[in-house]
Amino acid sequence: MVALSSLVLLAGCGSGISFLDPHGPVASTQRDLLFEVIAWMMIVVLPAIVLVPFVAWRFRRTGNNKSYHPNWQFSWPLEIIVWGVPVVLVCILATLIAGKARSLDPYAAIPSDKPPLTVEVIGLDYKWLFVYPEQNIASVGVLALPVDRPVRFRLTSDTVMQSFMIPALGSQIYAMAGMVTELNLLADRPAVLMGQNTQFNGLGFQNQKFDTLAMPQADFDRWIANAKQAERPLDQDAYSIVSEKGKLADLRSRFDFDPSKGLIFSSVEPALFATVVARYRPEAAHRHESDEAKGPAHKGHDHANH
Amino acid sequence: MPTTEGWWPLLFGRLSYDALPFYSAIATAAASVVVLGAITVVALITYLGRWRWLWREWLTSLDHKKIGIMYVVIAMVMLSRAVVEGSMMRAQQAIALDNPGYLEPEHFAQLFSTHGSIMIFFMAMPFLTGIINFALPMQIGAREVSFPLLNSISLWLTAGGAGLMMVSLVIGKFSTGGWSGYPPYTDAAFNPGVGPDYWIFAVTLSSLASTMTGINIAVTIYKKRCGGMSPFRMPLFCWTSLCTSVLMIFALPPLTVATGLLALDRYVGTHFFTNDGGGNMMNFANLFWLFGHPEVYILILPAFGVYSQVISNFSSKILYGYDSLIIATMCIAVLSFTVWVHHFFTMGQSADLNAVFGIATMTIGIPTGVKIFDWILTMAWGRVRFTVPMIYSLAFMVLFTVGGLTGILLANPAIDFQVHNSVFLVAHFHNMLIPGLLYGMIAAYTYWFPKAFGFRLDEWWGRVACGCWITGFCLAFLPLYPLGLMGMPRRTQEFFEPAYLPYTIVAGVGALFLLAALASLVTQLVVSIRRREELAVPGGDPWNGRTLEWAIPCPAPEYNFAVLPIVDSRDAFHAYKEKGTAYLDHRFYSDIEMPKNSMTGVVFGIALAAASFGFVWHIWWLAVLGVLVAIAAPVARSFVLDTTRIIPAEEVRRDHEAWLARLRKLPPADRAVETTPQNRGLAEAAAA
Amino acid sequence: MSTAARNRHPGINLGNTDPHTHAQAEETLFGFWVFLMSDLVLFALLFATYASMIGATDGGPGPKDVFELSSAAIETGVLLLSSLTMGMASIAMKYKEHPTRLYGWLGVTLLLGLVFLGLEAHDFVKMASEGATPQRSGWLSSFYALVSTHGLHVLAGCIWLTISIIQLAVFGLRSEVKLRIMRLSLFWHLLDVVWIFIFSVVYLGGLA
Amino acid sequence: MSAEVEEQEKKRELRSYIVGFVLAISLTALAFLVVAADLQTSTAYVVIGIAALAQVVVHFRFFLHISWQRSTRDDLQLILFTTLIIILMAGGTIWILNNLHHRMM
Repeated sequence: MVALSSLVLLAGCGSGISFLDPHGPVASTQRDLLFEVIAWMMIVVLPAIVLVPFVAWRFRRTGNNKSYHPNWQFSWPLEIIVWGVPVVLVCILATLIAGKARSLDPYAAIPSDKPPLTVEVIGLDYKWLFVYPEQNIASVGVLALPVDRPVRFRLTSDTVMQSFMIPALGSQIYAMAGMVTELNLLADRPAVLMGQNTQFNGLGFQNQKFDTLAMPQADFDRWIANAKQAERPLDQDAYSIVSEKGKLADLRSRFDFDPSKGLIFSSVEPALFATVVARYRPEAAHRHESDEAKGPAHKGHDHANH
Repeated sequence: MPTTEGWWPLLFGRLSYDALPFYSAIATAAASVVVLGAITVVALITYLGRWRWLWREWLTSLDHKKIGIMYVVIAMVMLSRAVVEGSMMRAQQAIALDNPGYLEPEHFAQLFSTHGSIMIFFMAMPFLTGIINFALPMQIGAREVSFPLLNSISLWLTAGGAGLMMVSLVIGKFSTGGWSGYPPYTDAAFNPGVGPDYWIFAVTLSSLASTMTGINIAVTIYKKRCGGMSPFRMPLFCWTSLCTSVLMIFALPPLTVATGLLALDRYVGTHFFTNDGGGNMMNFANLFWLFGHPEVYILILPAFGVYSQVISNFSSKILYGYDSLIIATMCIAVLSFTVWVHHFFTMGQSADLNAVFGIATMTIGIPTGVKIFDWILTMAWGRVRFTVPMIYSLAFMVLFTVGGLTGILLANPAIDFQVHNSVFLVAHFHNMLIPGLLYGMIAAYTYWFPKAFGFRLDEWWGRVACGCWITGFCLAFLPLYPLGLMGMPRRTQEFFEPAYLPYTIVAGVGALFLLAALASLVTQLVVSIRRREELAVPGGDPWNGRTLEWAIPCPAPEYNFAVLPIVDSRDAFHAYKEKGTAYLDHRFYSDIEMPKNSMTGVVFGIALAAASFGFVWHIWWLAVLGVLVAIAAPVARSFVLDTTRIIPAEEVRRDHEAWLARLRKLPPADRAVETTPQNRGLAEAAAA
Repeated sequence: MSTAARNRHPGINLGNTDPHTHAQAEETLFGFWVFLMSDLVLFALLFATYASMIGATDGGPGPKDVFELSSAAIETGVLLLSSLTMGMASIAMKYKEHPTRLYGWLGVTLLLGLVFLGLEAHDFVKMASEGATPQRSGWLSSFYALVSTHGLHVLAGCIWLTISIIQLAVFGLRSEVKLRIMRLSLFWHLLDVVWIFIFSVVYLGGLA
Repeated sequence: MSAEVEEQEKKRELRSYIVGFVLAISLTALAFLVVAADLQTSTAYVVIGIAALAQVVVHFRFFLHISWQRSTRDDLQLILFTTLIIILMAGGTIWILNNLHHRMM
């Protein structure tokens, strides 16, 4: 209880690491949902927590109580309350789940008048590689996003299963080799946000973090322009170096960069993401090409309706 | 070292000097403790000249009570190891802000894998199996379980698995893939070492053992109840044991399939869960949690049964809402098969699918909530005695409610997207398993200890242990809730957010209390053994009990009941005492047929453990030999027809009448002196 | 008669011909039946795994490339026939027919079981020689896992049959031996039930 | 138990096995013939499925002697419960993995 009530205090500290201090609509809905469910649950949790010590003490053996009914074992009215209240409560909570399920589906596009920015995410051992296909740049250890514009992540892994998460923006989702998962997020104000992998994937797991830079569109455009000047193409050779097992900092021996600003590539080998997926599932290559042809915006809705 | 060519690989497979744990001082120390411990035990038994006694009275015994006690011994030993490991991890995280701490990343990863695997498969499962084995046949008025030999085989398979876990500490490294061992991380492509193999074989041995235990217990309950013991007269512990055993029967096969297919991937090169070749790792998650979720209820239901017994007993009152509790238990058992997806809401399936499983998950909250309130109503209008098992039960009810709240939060897919894989999840399942399972098992241990050994456990040290478990749990795990909400992932050896630090320090202090709790339990046992004369309860009924197991002497005779009881109500022993018919001379005694000892179980368990060791290290002759011996043992046994022995009626009469004569000289103990040496096991109600 | 009518269990009941063994059978056979149900769940999951991997051929051979309808049909016939002979053995045991009959039926069942295993082994070798090994693709892995798990069960049944025949010779028709044969026949019939799903889902489903 | 009653019971049990065998072999043959005849795939699936389920019932009824009339026994409940679990587990697995397959492969 103490722990839970201290939640409210938490919202202030550790800015940018948690959905308790949300920086986007997904995380803020999730936070509201968290508090709403906690509030509803108090209907049964509080009575239980209060009644246990109260009843035990009130009916203690050494107490001066004359009301001893050793054979009292059933009462319909009490039984109806005991079953009825949780049933009603679960019905209410079920509507909460059902109501929010589709809009909070990671695959569901976030409603906005701006077209979504696509970022392709490749999970590597102890770092994430971000490819911006429209801008034709890539980065490791840093993810720049424009504020107020939906971002559509397409994720895969070039190693074991990982879980991609930016808590302050919203949901996490697994990235697996030979498969493509999707995640839609939106940052609503500029900030530096913590991003990470939450699925243990080896001895450098704790270092698989990145800074998410949510910035105004103009700054984002400038960041892209800067990136393009890095003169460091992400070709097959560079990719094979990046995808070696190791932490981001270990790459400093191979590339010249400041780990706190991330490793930026000025151009990307065409269809790198599709190549990585197809490495594990050759037949998948065609499917994703045809998906692309259909148009990305479509996809989220399609699947939400399955 | 000739490790890759010549005769060495034929004889020793992949074993080599490198397999010894000299890579880290801490690992070396841990291995030394295991080796020294084993040597000490062997030396002690040899010194005392107790090998023959041990073999005849215990290891080969088919007595359900002794098998139950041996299970609990395994559980206690493994509990000690796993609590120490857990504390090491908490200590690591308490200092891990921008600091690699004192544990190597690999060692830390091994620790969370062994801690989880041991706690689930070699602490919780043996503990509850032991308690059920011990108490259940007596509660239903039976002399033995349906299949005593199978029972011994299950015990020795579990012991073999536990032994394999201990060996992994000394020879080679254990898996770093966590207790759930998700591929592809645990596939040969990413983890070619022996670690995942240790995990696979230890878990599979435990899985097979539990399946057989489930069959045995379910059949015992179906077919071995005494006269008049209709299903709706069984104590609630029997009902929860029945549901647990049904879950074991049906939920363990998915685990066997999952570990079996993973083993094929690793040994044969198939593509079930690999990244390439058409493998599908998502099926592993699916299979594992098909087992994993019912498993949660396998663990918790027996504890629910214990709480039902304890709360009713120490409130001196009949259980409130007996039928309601049974219905709730059955609902939980069936629903537990319909919720497994909530362990991987974040894998990418559709929102509708997640919603269905989220709602199903919350539905389990209903019967669970009902149980809590039924227990509260059991205390109401009773006379509550705050003995050690009762204090555990009270702490359980409060803390479990908090765990229930966080469980409902996790059941909501949208919230789970945030806290999945975080320490919030770690806090939640420890919240269910420590106050839920562990408190229940320790309460059961305290409650039934006199029935097993004839004397009560020391009350004061019991309270100290209880206080430490409660304080330790609250300090060590409640802080993980806010930490998880703040985005701290589980299994992290180091972190970089200063905001986490205060919480991890509190959790580290909590771990110290948990260590103290463990030490108190050991002290309690030692103190109690020293004071055994004072604490003896030869009357057999130290707690003014209500169910049949209290109607017989402490410790219980091999055949439990001199004459099989016939019951005509729930809480049968309580009814006897009310009527004054609790301790009657029987007119007729008959010969009792009991199973003879058998070494089949020992041979079977050791052979399969050896085979597993052979598989892990690619020592193929050992693997094949072990499997062959394991097949041959039961086959050979099937040629033995003389498997039972007769205890003559006259001997039964003599022992029973001697006990009754002693009993009548005992002073009846008022409940006010229940925890003092004046309690000799004859309750005032019966004496009146 | 009334207890015999009440205590019935799957398979042959000995109620009228051997009431003593019948009474013992109740508990033992119920336990074995529970085990069989647990085993069925194991098979169900192998089936589910197979079903989820039907498309996972990874560019390798598929069902139509490697399965032959005729060999599946022969295997099915052999196994079905062995179920019948096992039933005949149970009846011979129950009605205490001449011992050679019981030996005969058990022997024929064992022979049919071995023939089945031989045919299956032949199929596997042939498939493997065409490159359809368990290592080739996820689909083939799941095929071999499912079908050879069934095969291993049949093998266990054959070993059990052999031991039963030996025990009949050594001990005669004692209760213990009878109970084992009764359980064996349940085991054997249930393996046939599993095979129905294997030929329907794997072979016919793959070739249809 | 008189020899006559015993003889009757024996005949009944023999007949049960023979009937079961004939039914089973016919259902098997039907399923194989459908595939051999190269019927339309979906039709073939339906026929194979129905034949398989019917044959399972035949095996349980005639070889394992399970029937509705004696439903006081624990065995039938056990079979039905197992069926429920199998449907939940196998059905759930196929549902979930298909859904995942569609969404990410």
